[in-house]
This record gives sequence, C-alpha cells and structure tokens, in this order.
Amino acid sequence: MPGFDVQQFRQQFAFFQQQPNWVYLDNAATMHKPHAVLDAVTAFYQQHNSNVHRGAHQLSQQATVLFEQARSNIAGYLNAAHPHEVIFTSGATAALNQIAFGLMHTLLKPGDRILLTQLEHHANIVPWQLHCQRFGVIIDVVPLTADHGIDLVAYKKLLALGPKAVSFSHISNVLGHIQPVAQMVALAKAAGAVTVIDGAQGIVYQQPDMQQLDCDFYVFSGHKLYGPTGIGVLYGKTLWLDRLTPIFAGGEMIDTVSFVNTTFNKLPFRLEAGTPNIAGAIGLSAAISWLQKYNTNQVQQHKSLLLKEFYNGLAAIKAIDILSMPVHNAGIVALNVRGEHPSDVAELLNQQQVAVRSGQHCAMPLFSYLAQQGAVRCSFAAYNTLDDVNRCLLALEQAVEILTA
Amino acid sequence: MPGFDVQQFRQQFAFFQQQPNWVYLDNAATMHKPHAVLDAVTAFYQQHNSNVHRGAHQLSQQATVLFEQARSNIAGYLNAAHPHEVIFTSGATAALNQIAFGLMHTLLKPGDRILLTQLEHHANIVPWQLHCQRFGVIIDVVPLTADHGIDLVAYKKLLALGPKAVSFSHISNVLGHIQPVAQMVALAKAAGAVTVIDGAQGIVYQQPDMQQLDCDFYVFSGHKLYGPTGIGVLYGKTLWLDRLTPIFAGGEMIDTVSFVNTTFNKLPFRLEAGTPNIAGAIGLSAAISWLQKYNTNQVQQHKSLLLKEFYNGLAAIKAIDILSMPVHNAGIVALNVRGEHPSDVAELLNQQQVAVRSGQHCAMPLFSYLAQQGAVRCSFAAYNTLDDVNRCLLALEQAVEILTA
Amino acid sequence: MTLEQLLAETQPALLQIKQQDLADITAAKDWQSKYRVLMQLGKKLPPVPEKMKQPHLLVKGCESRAWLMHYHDKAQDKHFFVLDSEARIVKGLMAIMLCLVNGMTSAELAKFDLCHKFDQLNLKPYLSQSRGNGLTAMAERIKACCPAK
Amino acid sequence: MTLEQLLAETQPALLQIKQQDLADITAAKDWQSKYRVLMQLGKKLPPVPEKMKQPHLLVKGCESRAWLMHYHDKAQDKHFFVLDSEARIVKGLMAIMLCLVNGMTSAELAKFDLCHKFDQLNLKPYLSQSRGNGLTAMAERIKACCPAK
Ligand SMILES: Cc1ncc(COP(=O)(O)O)c(C=O)c1O
Ligand SMILES: Cc1ncc(COP(=O)(O)O)c(C=O)c1O
Repeated sequence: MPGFDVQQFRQQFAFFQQQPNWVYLDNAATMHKPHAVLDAVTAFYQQHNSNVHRGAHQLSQQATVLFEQARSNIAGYLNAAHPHEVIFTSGATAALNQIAFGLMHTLLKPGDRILLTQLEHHANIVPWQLHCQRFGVIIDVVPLTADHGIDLVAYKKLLALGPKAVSFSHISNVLGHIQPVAQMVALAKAAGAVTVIDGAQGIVYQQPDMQQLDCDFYVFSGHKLYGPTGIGVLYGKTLWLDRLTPIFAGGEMIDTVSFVNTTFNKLPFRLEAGTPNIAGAIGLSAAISWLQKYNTNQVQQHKSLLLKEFYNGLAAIKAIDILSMPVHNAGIVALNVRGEHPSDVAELLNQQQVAVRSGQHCAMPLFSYLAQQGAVRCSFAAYNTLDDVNRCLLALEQAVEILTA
Repeated sequence: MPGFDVQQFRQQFAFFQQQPNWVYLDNAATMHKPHAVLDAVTAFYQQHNSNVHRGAHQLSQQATVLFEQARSNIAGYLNAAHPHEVIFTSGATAALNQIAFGLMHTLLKPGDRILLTQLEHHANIVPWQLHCQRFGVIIDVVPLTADHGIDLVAYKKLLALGPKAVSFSHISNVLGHIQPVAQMVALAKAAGAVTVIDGAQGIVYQQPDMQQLDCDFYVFSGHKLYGPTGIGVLYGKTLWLDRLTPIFAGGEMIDTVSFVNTTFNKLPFRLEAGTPNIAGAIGLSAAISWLQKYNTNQVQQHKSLLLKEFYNGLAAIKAIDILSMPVHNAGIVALNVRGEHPSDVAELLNQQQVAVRSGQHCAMPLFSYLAQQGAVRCSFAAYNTLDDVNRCLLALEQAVEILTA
Repeated sequence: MTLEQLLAETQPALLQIKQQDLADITAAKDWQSKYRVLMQLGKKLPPVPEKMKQPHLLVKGCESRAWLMHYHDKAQDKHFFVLDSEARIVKGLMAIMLCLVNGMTSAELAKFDLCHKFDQLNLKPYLSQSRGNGLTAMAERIKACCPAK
Repeated sequence: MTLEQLLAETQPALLQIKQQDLADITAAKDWQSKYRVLMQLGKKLPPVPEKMKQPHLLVKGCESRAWLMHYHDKAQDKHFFVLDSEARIVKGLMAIMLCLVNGMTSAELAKFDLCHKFDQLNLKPYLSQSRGNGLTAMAERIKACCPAK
C-alpha cells in the first residue's frame, strides 16, 4: 500500500486554495471540509431536497432513504449494534445536554453521585452541573497526575463511592492527551456506572468501535470531523437511549398527541424532535465515507511525524513552556511563552498568518488546576504539512523575539 | 415596477432543473433553496471556514463577522430592537422547546395557566405539555369557529382566566389560515400574558415587524424559508430572553466555570451553547437577503392567483371536501376525497409526480377536533406556477376517477 | 367473531386474488390499470370487525393505520394472517402479501423475500418507494411471527 | 493607592507616548517594528495595583482580562481613565487610546471616533481584526462613561 500523500489529501480542500497564505493550526476548534462533503450537501439540496419521514411522495421517500443511509453509514463506522443507536443532534454540546438532562429524570436521584474529570470541556461539565444543582446530585472530579494525565488511582477511589454515571473525554481538547478510555470504561462498568464518552476530539483521531469499547454513550460534532456545522451524533446503547427523557419534544418524535396525553415514537425518532439537519447528516456521512478511503494508521503516522517535528523545533526555542506531553498525544500542543500572556503570542502568530487559538479553550477548571492563565493551542490535522510545522515554529521564534526584546 | 416574473424566480432553483417532471406542492414541509443560498454556504466553507468567537486569528474573526452579520441581517429583517434579540437555534422546534423550558423555571409556578389553540403544531404543544406535567401548570385550549378559524370570543374568555403565557401559530400549517396575530397579541398583553408566536409558516408569508407586532417571542425554521436545514431563529425581546433559563449549557454561553460555580455570558451567547450552525446562519441570512430583492406584495399576489385557480379547479372535481377557507389563506389547502383515506389520494398524486403530503401533519389535536382521519395538504410557494396548479388538478381528477371506479 | 371465523372467510378471497388478480396486475401496462386492480383487492378481503382492532395489533410505521392478526396452526406448523387497513392501497398490497405467505411453514416464512416477489409481480417500483409507509413494516411484523429458533 | 495618585502617575507616561511613540508607530514600515513599539507602550503605563482590580472594573469581551477605571472632574467636565491588562498588546493599544481620550470633555468623548483615529495612526488593519478581542469593547466602555444627556 502506498504511503499517505499529504499533498493529494490537502488538494481536496478548497479552503487551502482560497487561503494559500495561511497556516491553519486551529483544527481542534473546527476542521475544513473536503470537496466530497460540500458536493454531497449541494447535491442533496439540488436533487433530493425534501422533508424526511411521513412523506407521501417519492421525493420525501428518497430524502428519507438518504438520511437513513447516513445514519446507517455512521452506525457502521462506529460499529454500533443498530442504526437507531445513532441519534442526530446539532452537535456534541447538544448531545451531552441530552444525556445529562435525560438521565437526570430517570437514573439519577437526589444524593446520587456522578464522576467527571478535571480536564473536561465545559460542554461536559456545565450540563451536568446545572441539573445536579436542581436535583441534588453530587459531582466528583478526578484529579490529574503530574504529567497532566488522568490519575487512575484517584479514579478507582472515586469509583468506589458508587457514582451512577461517569463522563470523560476521549481526548483532551487542550492537551491532546489520549485517555485510556477502554480501561476507564471497564473500571466504571465494574463499579456499576453508566459510561459517557465525550468523543469530540477522539473521533478525529481514530475510528472508535462501540461494541469493543463497550461504553454506553459516545458523542461528537460533525464540524470537527471534516463535516458541516450544525450536526452531531449521540451514540447510545439501545437500552440507555430508551432510558433518556427527551430534552426536545415536537414533530416526528411523537406517536400520538392530544391535549390530554402524548405517547412517544420509537428510537431514533423519540430523541429527534422536529425537522432534523438533513443536509448536515448527509454531509457528515459523506465525510466519513471519504475519510475511510484513507488508511487510519498512515494518517496517524503522518500526524505523529508532524508532532515529532514540532516538539523538536520547540525544544530549540527559548522560554517555551509546554503543557502537553508528546506521548499518547493525538496532535494537540498547548504551550506558553514564559511570562507572556497567551493572547499576545497568538496575536503575533496571527500577524504571521499562523492560525492558533489562545485562552482557556472552554476548560477553565483545567487551567485553574494548572494555575495557568491560559495557553496557546496548536492543533494539527492530517492536511497539515511539515511546511506548516516549520512556518509555525519560525513564527513562534519571531514572536518570542518581539516579546522578549 | 414590473410584475413578479415566476419563471425568472423559479430558474434560481437548481432543484427544478434537476427534477423537471415533478410538481412540488409540499412547501409547508420544506422549501427548495435558491443558488444564492447554496453559494453562500459553499463560499463560507471554501473561503472563511473557522470557528466563531474567542478566535485569536483573523480567519476566526472573519467567520465571526460573517456570523454576526447574519444575525444583524435577520434582526433587521424582523425589525428587532437589537441583533442579540435573534438567537440561533437548530429550528423552530428547538426554539419552542427553549421557550417552554426557559419560562417554566422562571415565570411559571405550579397552578399557573398557559393558553394554546386547538390548531397548533405538535412542536407548539408537546414542549409545553411535558413541562406543564412536571410543574403542575394548566393548559387551556382555544377552540375553533365553524370555518376553522380561531374563536376570538372564546379566546377572550380564556384570557380572563389569567394565563401567564399564550402561544399560537401565525399561520396554521394544516389549513393555511392567517391568524389575526396583531389582535391576539394585543389582547394577550392587555391580559398580562407573555406572547409566543410560532412563525414557522408565518415567516414565509410575510416579513413580520417585531416592534409593531409587539409579541415577546417569534420563532421559525430556516429550511421553510429557502434556507438550509438545521438552523432556526428564536426572536425574543431582550427582557424576556434574559428571563429564559438556558436549555443547553456548554461553550461560549458561559462566562466562568469552576466545579463550584458557573456564571453565564450575556445575550445572545447565553442561549447559544456550543459551536453554532455557522454555515446555516449564513445560508439563512443569504436566503433573506435574496428574498428581499422581490416585492412581497407581488409575491403574495402571485400566490393568491395560484390559490384562486386551485379553488376554482377544485370546485369542478366531484367528491372533494375542502378544510381550508380561501380567504386569509397563505397558500395551503387541506382537502379530502370524500370517503377515501388521504394517504390513498396522496399516493395516486405521487404516481403522477405531484408531491403533496397526507396525514395529520403533526397536528393531531386539530384532526380529532375536526373528527377527520387526516387530510391531503397542497401547499404552494412563490416558485409554483399556474401549470403546477393545473397538473395538480388533473392529477386529483385522475385520482378521484380511480378511487371511485 | 373469532379469528378462526375471519380466517375462514379470508382464505377463499385470497385464493381468488391469487388465481386471477395477480396475473392482471402483472400484466397491467400502465400505473392506472395496476392501481385500478389494486383498489379492488382490498374490497375482496372481509373487513376486520372494529371490535377486534385492538391497539396491540396496530402496525407502526404506516401513514394510515393497519391491523395484523396472526394464527399459528402448530400441529401442521402453518402460519395464517388476517389484516385490515384504513387505506385501500395498503390493504390491496397487503392482500397480495397474504396471498403469498398464508399457509407457509415457519421455515418458509423465515426465507420469504417480499422484495423479490414484488419484483416478479412488476410491483417493485411501488415497493421501493414504500419505505415511508407501512409495507416494509408489515413484512417485518409478519416475519417476526416466525418462532425464533 | 488612590485613583487620583494613579492618574497622577499615568498622565506623564501618556504625554511621553503622545509626543514620541505615536509617531514611531505611524512611521513603522513593517508589522514587526509596529509591534515592537506597541509592546513597549504598556510598560510605560504604571501598573494598577492588584488590590484595585475589582471585578466590576473588568471589561468583558477581552480574551485577556482588562480593568478600566474612570475619573470625572465635574468642575471642568474632564474625563480621565486608568487601565491595566494582562496582555501586553491590549495594554499597548489601550495606552494609545488613553493618549487620545484622557482629558476630553463629555461632548468630545461622545463624538470620539476610535476607528478613524486608529486609521490615521496606520493601525486600522489591527483594529479591524479586533472585534473578537477587547479593543472595541473597551472603546464602548469608555464612551459609556459619558453622562447621558
Ligand atoms: C406551524 C409549525 N410549527 C412548527 C414546526 C416545526 O418546524 P421544524 O420541524 O422545522 O422544527 C412546523 C413545521 O413543520 C410548523 O409548520
Ligand atoms: C472535548 C470537547 N467536547 C465538547 C466540545 C463541544 O463541541 P461543539 O461546540 O461542537 O458542540 C468540544 C469542542 O470544542 C470539545 O473539544
């Protein structure tokens, strides 16, 4: 099998032709979209646009087939046990809110505990927090080890308190660290907790196998996986999806409605109120099909190479503090120029057309734990090149030079 | 000013070139998208794709400007008092759920009443119903008059019971009747109720002026207004938006987060958790800009003409029962072939490539009130032609002929 | 009325459909003729009395409501079905389905390929569109009556 | 330390910036030179003591935190501001802003057009990108200190 050809890969993104001068290293925030995705969305609107389900006519039936094929395709990619285990949402945030809300009304009772970790994205903290406050559920937080990994010893101790639910990210959106999710799920299950994985970054790194991983929920956003904005996936085991109280009520999720009584439809409709993001689902499915044309190992190798080069280059720049470890890293590096505010560093990179993000990256509890005011985050994708890495390194050098002048 | 040129208008929809044989009369379910919308979405992804807000780099700032311009443009179209009064949601259903959930935790107390009407879409019934059950809030329902209009006498009587909130549709999605919303809002306000308008169909018919109409909330979906799927608008007066408890928590809507305490950001961010449907918002804004190139009166006249022709033609077909009145009708006609099931009629139209919808159209309470098992719904848009009307009439005749053979 | 009585009335109707109407449908050249025959099929099936239309017999996934009843002659391992639908097209299509499956053994039912059969009858174009309505749901329900091995 | 004391220390720094650095920035040909000057500006402003950085003085909409204090000399109708920011670029830009606005009357402040001024200083390209960060927020906050008529 021939190796991964980054130029061939990159050519499929109109963005890089349109913006040839930019080095885009803000991939953990959102990714660019290949032609395959934009074409699928446009083709749907031009040829098959129609509302799905309950359609008496062939156009609607065709749209329904395309929409349901998108679901099956994604379910296949995740190795879900059934297509209806893939629920379309507007994004990872919506999915996590649905889970927190949904469990709060069925599984969780006042006085129960749930378990999160110190490095979660706000989307995996605040939905729980809000409902926990209302319902009197207690949140425990797994601390980190010295090298900013999840402290598994503490994790086990906290599991012993008997949390009903455990929710953690597959990959930290700040540090890029790949968590030992298989082990964490197994431990949580052994402790009798329902397991939720925030896969917003994890899905980009690898094709997760739901039946092997055996988690109860896994969520992600389309826009971070080469797909459109406004679409996300809530994967759940049938058993657990059935136990979620829907956060949205409306069309299609309903079986019968009267002003006296309303009964719900079956999965997946029960959790998909209203007209779904049909084009979004089709676009995300196209992204996944397109991605499968590439060999995951080769893509990962390419990204590892970028990361290695980047770490090597960073070592040669003075006054750089790196928060991310190079091992078990999915391609995200959080760093600071010593004594400087990250937004100054990011702005100086911006002046050199290197796009990175700075701040607390929706993970304030992590930063207060680290006692840092924030960080500059360089996040790499498969379409980044060694040239991107080098331009970023040069720009960082220049920034340090100006800051320490 | 030259009249409305339906051929020029229709040519802007790739769909009709791709599917030249179809007569599409399912516009109340979803509308087709003009080039202007698809081009805006594609251009965003190709040239400006980036995540919005908090971006340290220029690409993100450009995306933010485009996204916020979309908001301002829509706010301008609605004559909102401030751009932040336009909240982006995934659709009308999501918006109505946000309102029902949001008020339930602040305005409404056990024993309070709210007021809906008999002809609401499920999306404007079930979200209220679910929360009302949990919170012990009572729902009153405004009955209809003999000609299937809202019974204003009964409405006034029910207002006298002092409902805290009143929610009704601008235009019935089944019957097409334009409700006297201005009058209904004024009466509700006089009775001290907060007013919610489900504008999913209304927004297609006319440009609503929020400051003149003076309702507290108005919601709609992009996909029914020539826009993309997965995007909708929740308009609210600042005062009332501020009183809504967010249904979703996550990134951007938050000011500070710790495991002890979380504070919320200001509007509109407070109600837009997570990465929004950026391309969707831009597409919807493009739809609105494009639509404004046409004269609303002329578009309405064209649709009135179609409707008149359709009613004339229906009169000549035997055994047709019409549920919709021709006056104050926005272009939706619900009908039945006497003694036949609507799905049989719709299927026979489908065989003739006339796309209509049949069933209860997510308005079961209306149908149980009408004591009908459903209806065939023909819904017209500005891009429909007299030829479409005639082909539908011929197809109906053929259907009646086969059914009554 | 009992299920047995209803079945007794249904079987001759199905026989007639099998012997005559199926050929007419297959032979019909345009959709109008096909649908004219289809419309008549439903009328030939005796209606299920309102009282027997219990909620648990409702088949989900139909735009119109349909009811399905099942009888398994265990001694001979033969499956029999009775049905009714509000919509005539659905009822007609289901009548065809019953012609094909009534009297099948469990093993035959498990193997039965509705799609293939409808193709042979020149009804495929209809079937492929029918994902939204109840036909596939009905076929699944029928096959689900097969005792699991 | 009191606000008056802080102001007394700030004013000479601003004067120096006004007389010397603004010209340097305007004259700078490449972005590196511009930013080198900008970086120095912040250092010239006396820092606001930690104790005085009260939460209500925080300016929202900054990626970095910034604090703004206002003093209105009612007798002469003159407005004075003091500020600090965690980020040096922001602090530098704000120093420029203060040079321009400190000592203005309410009427002058209301009319003040930051965008236009930054354009004259050849800083517009920076400003136009700054919607996301705190500069426009800061300008709005400053203008909001103007007593409403
Ligand atoms: C009157 C009315 N309200 C609400 C909705 C729900 O809209 P959506 O499915 O786009 O959320 C619809 C669309 O079917 C409608 O017609
Ligand atoms: C780990 C993690 N979780 C959740 C989210 C939220 O995703 P979205 O904003 O697409 O809903 C993100 C994205 O920022 C993330 O990185």
